[in-house]
Amino acid sequence: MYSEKVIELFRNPRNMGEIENRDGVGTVGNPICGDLMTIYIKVDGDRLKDVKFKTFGCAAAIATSSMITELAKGKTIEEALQITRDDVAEELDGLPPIKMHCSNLAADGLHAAIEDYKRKKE
Amino acid sequence: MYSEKVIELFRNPRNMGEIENRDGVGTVGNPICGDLMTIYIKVDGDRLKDVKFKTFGCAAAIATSSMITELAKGKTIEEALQITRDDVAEELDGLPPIKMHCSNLAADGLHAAIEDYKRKKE
Amino acid sequence: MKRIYMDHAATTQVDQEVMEVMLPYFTTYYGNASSFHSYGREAHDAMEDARKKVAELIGAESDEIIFTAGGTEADNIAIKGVAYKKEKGTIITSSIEHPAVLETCRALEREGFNVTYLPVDRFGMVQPPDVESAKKDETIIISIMHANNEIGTVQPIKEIAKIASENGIPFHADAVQSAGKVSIDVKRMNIDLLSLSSHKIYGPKGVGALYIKKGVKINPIIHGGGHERGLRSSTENIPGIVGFGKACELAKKRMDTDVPYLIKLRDKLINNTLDKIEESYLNGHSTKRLPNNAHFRFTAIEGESLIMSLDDKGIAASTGSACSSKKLEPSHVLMAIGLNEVEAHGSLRLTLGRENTDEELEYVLEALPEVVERLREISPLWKKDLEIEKWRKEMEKR
Amino acid sequence: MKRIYMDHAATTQVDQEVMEVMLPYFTTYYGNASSFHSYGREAHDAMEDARKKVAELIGAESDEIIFTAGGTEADNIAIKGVAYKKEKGTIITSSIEHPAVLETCRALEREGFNVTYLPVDRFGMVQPPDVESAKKDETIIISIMHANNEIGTVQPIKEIAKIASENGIPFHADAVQSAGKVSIDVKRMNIDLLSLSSHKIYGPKGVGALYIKKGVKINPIIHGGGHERGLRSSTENIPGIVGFGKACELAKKRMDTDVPYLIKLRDKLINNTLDKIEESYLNGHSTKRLPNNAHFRFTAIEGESLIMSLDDKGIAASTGSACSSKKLEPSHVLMAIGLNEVEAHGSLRLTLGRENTDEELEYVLEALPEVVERLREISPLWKKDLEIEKWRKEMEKR
Ligand SMILES: Cc1ncc(COP(=O)(O)O)c(C=O)c1O
Ligand SMILES: Cc1ncc(COP(=O)(O)O)c(C=O)c1O
Repeated sequence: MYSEKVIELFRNPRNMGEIENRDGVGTVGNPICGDLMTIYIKVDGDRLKDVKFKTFGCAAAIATSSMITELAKGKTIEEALQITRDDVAEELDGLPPIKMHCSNLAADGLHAAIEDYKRKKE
Repeated sequence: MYSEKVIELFRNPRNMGEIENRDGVGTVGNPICGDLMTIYIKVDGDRLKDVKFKTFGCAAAIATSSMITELAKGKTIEEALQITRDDVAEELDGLPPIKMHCSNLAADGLHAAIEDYKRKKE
Repeated sequence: MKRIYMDHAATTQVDQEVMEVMLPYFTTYYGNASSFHSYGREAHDAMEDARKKVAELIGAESDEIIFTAGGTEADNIAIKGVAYKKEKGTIITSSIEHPAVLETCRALEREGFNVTYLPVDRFGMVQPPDVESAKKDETIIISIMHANNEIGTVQPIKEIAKIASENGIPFHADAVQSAGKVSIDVKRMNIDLLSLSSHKIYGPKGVGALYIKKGVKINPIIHGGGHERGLRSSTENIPGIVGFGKACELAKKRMDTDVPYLIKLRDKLINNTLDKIEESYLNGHSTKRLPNNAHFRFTAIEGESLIMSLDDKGIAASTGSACSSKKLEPSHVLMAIGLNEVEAHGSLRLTLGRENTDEELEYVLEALPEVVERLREISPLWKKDLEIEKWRKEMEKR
Repeated sequence: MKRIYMDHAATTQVDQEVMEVMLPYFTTYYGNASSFHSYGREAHDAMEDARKKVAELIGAESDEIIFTAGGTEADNIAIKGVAYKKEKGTIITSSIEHPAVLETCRALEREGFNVTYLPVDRFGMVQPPDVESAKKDETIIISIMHANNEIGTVQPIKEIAKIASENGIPFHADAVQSAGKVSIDVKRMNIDLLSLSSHKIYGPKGVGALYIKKGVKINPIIHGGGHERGLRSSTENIPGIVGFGKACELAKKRMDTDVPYLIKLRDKLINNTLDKIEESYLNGHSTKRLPNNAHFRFTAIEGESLIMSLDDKGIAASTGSACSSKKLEPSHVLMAIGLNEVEAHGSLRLTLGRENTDEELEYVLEALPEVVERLREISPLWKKDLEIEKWRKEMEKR
């Protein structure tokens, strides 16, 4: 049911872990539904210098988390805010329909981390 | 479903055919139900010297017809009238329950032939 | 003794190629198709591949096929599925359907649905105008079999389906006997629901399928884990499904050679039998009949003893005689085409298969007249016996 | 990669001896059991022989067994069969039944029947006094599974059946998971209806059986040719039935060696896992559990990714996590024993089979802690991350 890419990223997720001196953190999902993601960002100027994640959830949740960190890293904050759930799913060669809405939260997590960063900066 | 004996008598029925100068004939059954038997008897004194049959019907009907002729042949009329459907079924090592009442008419056929003989003699 | 199987309408031998693809799914790829691990995925993928093959045989899409435990279940799900969804209304069917349809309709009658059983002509044909005039506003489904399992008559289901579709009524066809022998294209033919059974087309027993056109809504009759889109719960019978898929693929592939071959054998069987045996008749339609079906009746003999006698000669055949049925009633199909009981009792069905040879046919054409003659010799209904003539007269009057 | 199958509660490999007896019925003795000829008799006799073997496994008489297409259908026929016969009334069942029972009950609720779903304690046990107080005059059937398919808890069905019998209420037990692993004697245990499934006991998929005690009256749910005493029409799946019969025979014969062997493996698996992995817990009952069932939960990880990771290491296992279910809801069984959703998501079921070796077990005991550790490293719920603690607290309050 999962694409090769999902499985590969599930097996070897990139950018897994916390960022110690992060500039923003966003947590989305609900463990009651089986998915909880935390995205950490480190900002340099208006660019995301580093993006990491921690995820409780299914293979799709882990793979999307990993994918968002790769997609966002190096992008400007403006660019990062453009990344959608669909972009993530597309980059993963698709997700099972049933997983599209529950485990595909990583874009929201990134956006929440950026919000957090913006709030702190104010 | 049929006993060996039923199958054997169905394959090689004894006493099949008509008796030309018979003393009695009995027809029982109903072709609508798929069974019709005619039993012919030749009487010598008070004994059944010959008993023959013709049957339209299933294997059970043919085997029971054949069996009644064997059971009755050589018996006195009194003895022959004692032969029941159950005797026939028993001699055949049993009949499938569903066939007990529809195809096991041979005893009735014999009795009808004896009635016919008695009627004619009167 | 060499045996000759001419009862292919009852069931068929599993094809060697079907066996080969099936076997690994019992002991190597034995996973449950719902499982997440590799065993589960293997099972799931094999099932979806089979689903595609079944769909291709009838011109459907894969996701319009659900697997069932056989033709009977497919018929039940189709008709009860629609009925329970609609909750009330009238069902139109024919009087010569398979018991899987007829008894389902009778059960629904007991539950308060109305059922119209259309008559057939003496060849076993449903008349499309009868369907036209039977349909009402409350009609919830029309179910007419594609080909009859006894006398082999092939129905004008395209015309009937057209009437149904023009009136917005779902049309169900029981294609258990026709699949692989008469070409089917559910889209072109406007069919909404169609039943198939694996064991009639050289696949394993205990598997079937129901085609449900996209958009047609039905309720399940078996509840459980939600398999087959909730319409037929239970751990999927993967080896059976894989075998069925292969059987469908082969049926499609071989149809162009199988059908003319079967027709040649069938026609030889019919013509020679009618020629050789006096007072023998063909039941069913002379041309609109299944390529593999020959259905006779012989005066003055009874079918069970006929097929038992053929069995003694190694020939496997079937009859519509009451004596061979659990209910001791003559075939409802033969009665519906206007035969009387005695005629129905004297019926014989020989149904051919792709493995039957001309040599086998020759043997049957030798054996059959002998057997008929012998039983007529035993029979009090055959000719000479005048005392019995009264029975025959009575019968003929009915 | 070598694969280790530890998902025997989902399905099992067909036994080699079962294969051998089954095979000839596909291609040699392929007749329809209803046919009169020799092919038909072979099929019929084989089926009756299998029926005897199924009966013997559970202490029933042959004529109290009907064959079905699986456990789901057996459950459906049992419960709907009684319900439709009685027409109205209340059904008592438990909240941890298999969906084959639960969804059947829900369907009957929609049709106007009442259903009482009994709670279970934290080990998954139904309390006989609860049955006693739930029963009413209108109770038409009590259906309690013999052993649970997820957590393996074995229910006190003898006590429950006694209550049912004393009150003249038919008692149905779903014994799909227990058959061959826990001894069953329907007579001694006062059981009126009992469901079995072949593919859980090394038989083929797509076959099951329902035991119906003499005198218990039920209505069919599939209508047709009147097979299986009219209770389950359709051409019988002879190879499947023959295989199932053999599987029952083997289950009975091997129980004395299989059960202690499975218990030894299971206990080693349970003890070592609980020892090696911190914050790991056993679900279900410590002693009243299936010989082959080990069911764990691990804090802070999610089941689907756990079984996917195990699958990567060649280990086939199962979980009650929502993420692995079609409905995206956590296992109703785990919720019923009082776990919260997060705990339910972290569950793992390993179910052993007679072909599992100690070597395989050692491998699993190596792999499992590694996998759990890796997923916990990725998990924001595991220990260090204080920002997440609020979620855990919230969860624990529920
Ligand atoms: C026309 C027709 N419909 C339905 C069925 C039932 O199929 P199955 O035996 O697979 O349940 C049969 C054969 O038995 C049939 O010939
Ligand atoms: C307890 C229980 N009941 C019923 C079933 C249904 O059996 P089947 O899959 O054969 O329909 C299963 C297994 O799926 C089960 O574990």
